Amino acid sequence: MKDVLLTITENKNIAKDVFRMVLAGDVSEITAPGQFVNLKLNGFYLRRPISVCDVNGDRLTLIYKAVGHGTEAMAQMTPGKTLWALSGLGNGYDLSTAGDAPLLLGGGVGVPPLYLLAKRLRDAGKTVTAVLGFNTKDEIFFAEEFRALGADVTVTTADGSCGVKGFVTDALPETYDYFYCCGPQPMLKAVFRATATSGQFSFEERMGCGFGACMGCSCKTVTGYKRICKDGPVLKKEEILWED
Amino acid sequence: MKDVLLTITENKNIAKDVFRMVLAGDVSEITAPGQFVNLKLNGFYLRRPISVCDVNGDRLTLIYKAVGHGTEAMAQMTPGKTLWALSGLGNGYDLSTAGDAPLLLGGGVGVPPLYLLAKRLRDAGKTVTAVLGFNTKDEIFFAEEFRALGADVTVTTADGSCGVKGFVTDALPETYDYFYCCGPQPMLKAVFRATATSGQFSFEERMGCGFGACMGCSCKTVTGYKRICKDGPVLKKEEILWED
Amino acid sequence: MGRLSVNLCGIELDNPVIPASGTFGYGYEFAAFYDINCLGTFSFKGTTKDPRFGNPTPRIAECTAGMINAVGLQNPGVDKVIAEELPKLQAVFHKPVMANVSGFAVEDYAETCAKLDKQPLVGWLEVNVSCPNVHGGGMSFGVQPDAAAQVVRAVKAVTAKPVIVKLSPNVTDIVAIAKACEDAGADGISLINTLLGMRIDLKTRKPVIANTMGGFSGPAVFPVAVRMVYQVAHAVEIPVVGMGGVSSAEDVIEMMLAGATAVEVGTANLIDPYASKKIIDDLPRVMDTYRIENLTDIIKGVR
Amino acid sequence: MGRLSVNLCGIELDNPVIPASGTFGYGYEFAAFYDINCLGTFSFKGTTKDPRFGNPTPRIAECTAGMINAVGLQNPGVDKVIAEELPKLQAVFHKPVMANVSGFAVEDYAETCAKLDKQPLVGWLEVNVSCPNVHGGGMSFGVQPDAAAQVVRAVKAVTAKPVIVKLSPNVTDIVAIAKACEDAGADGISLINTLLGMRIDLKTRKPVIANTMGGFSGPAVFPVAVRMVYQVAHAVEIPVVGMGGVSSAEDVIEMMLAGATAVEVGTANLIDPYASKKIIDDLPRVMDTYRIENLTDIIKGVR
Repeated sequence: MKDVLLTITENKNIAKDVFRMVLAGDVSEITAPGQFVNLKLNGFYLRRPISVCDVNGDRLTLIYKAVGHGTEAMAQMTPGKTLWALSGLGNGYDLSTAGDAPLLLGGGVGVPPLYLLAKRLRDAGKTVTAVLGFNTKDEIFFAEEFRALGADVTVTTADGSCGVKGFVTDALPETYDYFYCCGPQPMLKAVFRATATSGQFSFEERMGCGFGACMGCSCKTVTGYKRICKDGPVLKKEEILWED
Repeated sequence: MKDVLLTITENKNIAKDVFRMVLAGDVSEITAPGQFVNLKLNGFYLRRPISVCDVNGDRLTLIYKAVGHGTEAMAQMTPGKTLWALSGLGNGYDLSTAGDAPLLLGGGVGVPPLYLLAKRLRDAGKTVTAVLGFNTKDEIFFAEEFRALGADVTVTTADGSCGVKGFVTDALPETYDYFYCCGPQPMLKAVFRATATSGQFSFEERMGCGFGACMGCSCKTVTGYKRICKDGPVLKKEEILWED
Repeated sequence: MGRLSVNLCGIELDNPVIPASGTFGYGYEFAAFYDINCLGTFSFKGTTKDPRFGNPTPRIAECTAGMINAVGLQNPGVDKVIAEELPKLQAVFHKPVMANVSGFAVEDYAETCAKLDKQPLVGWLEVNVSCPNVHGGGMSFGVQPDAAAQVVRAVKAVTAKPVIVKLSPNVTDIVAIAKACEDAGADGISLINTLLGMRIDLKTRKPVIANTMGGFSGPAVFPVAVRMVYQVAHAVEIPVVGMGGVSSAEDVIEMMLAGATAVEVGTANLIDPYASKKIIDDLPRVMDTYRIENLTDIIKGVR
Repeated sequence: MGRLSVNLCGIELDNPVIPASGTFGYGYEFAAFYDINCLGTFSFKGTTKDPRFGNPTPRIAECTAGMINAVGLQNPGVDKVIAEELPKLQAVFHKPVMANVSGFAVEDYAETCAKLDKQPLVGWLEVNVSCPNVHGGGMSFGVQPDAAAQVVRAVKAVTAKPVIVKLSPNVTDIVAIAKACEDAGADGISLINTLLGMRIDLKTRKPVIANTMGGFSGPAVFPVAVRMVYQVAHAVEIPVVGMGGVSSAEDVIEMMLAGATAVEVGTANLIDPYASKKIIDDLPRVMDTYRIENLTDIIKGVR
């Protein structure tokens, strides 16, 4: 974990309300897919946690959706602007249990962290299958990028405007050894129920600090209380306890 | 009075901690020397009232001293940056009583508003004498600019490092018809006592709004309560009541 | 009746936006910037029985996301307000106006309100119980339920106009005070007045405010205001006017969801004289964003 | 003894900067960022008699210049804190530490403090009386002078270590509560705890915080904190630890001028994990700017 000053080199709209921001600087603290950075934005008190989509040398790629005042401000930023980022936060995905044919399940802005994961799995010689879910055609992004990694990609849309109509759980393959999942809470629950194998889930929660100090994002698990920001955001299927 | 968006065309250090900022835009609301603008600065809640040094077509010149976080932030601003300014605030100096040979008495950052006044008096065919007081040599500015207007200029420094040693009151000319004064409170009091003729004083006070709404800068005068920002900042010698 | 209109104590407002007392003078200062008839109404400068100069200067201190003021109820006194200020106000504003009243003894409030009650342009009396109670040891009327209730009863006895009591947030139990005012006959509650705050000048080592402390307001106090509006609106039956750091149309909607029937905009008017007008102009767009058909539908709409 | 050192209840601090409880864990999370031995000390996570998960999430809401939290005293309970957390703390911090204690009954406080009293690394006990008093109808101990005094007496009876009482700002008369604690034997007062605040999500129309309301902190509350520190420091004889929105070396000096002997830095640590270290590193420069030779000289130095 380190607070680093990054320089925006690209910030572009890649789908409806979705932007890709590339930043340059010391991103050496990022060691695993599924980790995140916490960005300080002028005029906003809390930092904005954004999951790592890709990291390459001194380049960091983030994909975010402009949904609130903070992300809307990010969408307005232009190359050359610098941002302070707490880098290398969270545990990230554990690749050691992936098996030979892991399945990646992503929903909306839950898709980006799976990209770096897919890359690392490919590098490890795994056969990657990805099911990427979106609300509608205009919101689809990164399907091609996953294919470029050699992954077998299925796209689903809730309104059927592209690919399989429905949710990622409506397009699960026959067989897979293990899965990795990231998306909104309802999707995580659906995947938890619909999957036969073990796997890992990445969770979202409102955070105070992002590095385990404030207990703002605690949750209960089979193995005790955990902080989403520090002990997570990735939890193993076996340890998850769904509240309500 | 109007809230206008101005663009910085110049911002340079002209003496110790003293900066000249030139802005371009609609400055039509400024009708008299001694008026001020109230600048909105990012990251600061209250606007910063700065007296008008000069106005020429669509160009506004401000001279300010970097003494606090707000003015220090202004000192860092570069040409091209835009600022919202409430323009045309305050009553300004009344030239009708100047007589033929008015005397201008300025101290430190009290000097700038007297520049536009000197210009207008010159245009009206008056013989202008100016006594400009500073703490020390490094802080002197605009003496030449006043001379360029044809004014008879005397500079005083408290430490004697340049010009007459002492305060403006140590360099008052033998005769003058009327005076206009702007500077720190102690100087105003000294001038009040040392001057034989009538004249006008420009006052400073912490302001909330700058346009007469909040009563934050009220003072007592012979003619009743006045708001420095709206009924002032210029008061006539005859109406001044010194508190304490 | 438009999408923005609300009903405050029996009087229809075109919209719920009300510039707060002490930040809008008697209106005509702002009429120099825009036609103030776009406002729901406004609450004019706090009026007392006798003329007051108020506190020594400096009266203003800057803070992060706010400011402290210690003006001290400067005003020409109710008689001069009626004789000189209201005619000027009437020339620029043609809707019922809210008369803000302060006092230092129960009788002061009654006398001042009785005089303002006779002014046809006054729609509501907003009674500020945040001033020190000179007969009660200087502690504010607004921090003692019984003292606040006394003021309300005295004022209700002399006016037929709706009486809205403006409460101080510097209390342990805001609900107890609001209920005491309701039981005493108040027609509405407005809150929050300013938080008591202080700043010190590091150079002079003196308080920035000549009076040492003052009223802290601005966006910084908004979360405290929303909390108190929520607490009071869920404890009383009478309408609540929410205020405290409101600076945007979103803030107005958040206050109404918390329980406000109308919303006062205060310090924002001092930083941007057009603030209240901008908020009103922006409301329809923000309502569309959050799928709000009519503002009346969202009052106390928090789930 | 350096320019920055101060003496808090008989214990020398290298500097007055103390990360506040709940914003600094048990120290080791921050040791990953810098050597925390540069701190005066720090107040560790609020500890209760029994383990607590705390409140449901969301527990955090953003505000202008601040945030609301409703963590709800999540902690493993005093026995686990002593068995598991303090050894980890001791491995990274080698100065006396401040133990922050909370409870829901007077006996809870006494039992927890008795256990922490036996820990040699604990220098001070900071007793947080802001929690609901389950035997007193749920109202916080900290809003009732007598209830606060009861807690102080019970704690003083079981410990020889200096007892600092942490007060809630959500009261009408902070001075009365501080004096009651002093009379009951408190060795120091720390304030302010968080202001009760609330935010509502315009999209869901639900409170942002699952618990509806929470504690508001950050730069926004600084003027209220300075005011209360000033009021209390000028009313009691025991040292005051000032906190509330402190984010810079200038803020530390303003708090000390108001009357603080030491200064806690809270929410700033969450936004920038290096905040407390940066403030300490910056103090000498700022002291020079304002011609301050030694920090002890400016305590209660406001004119």
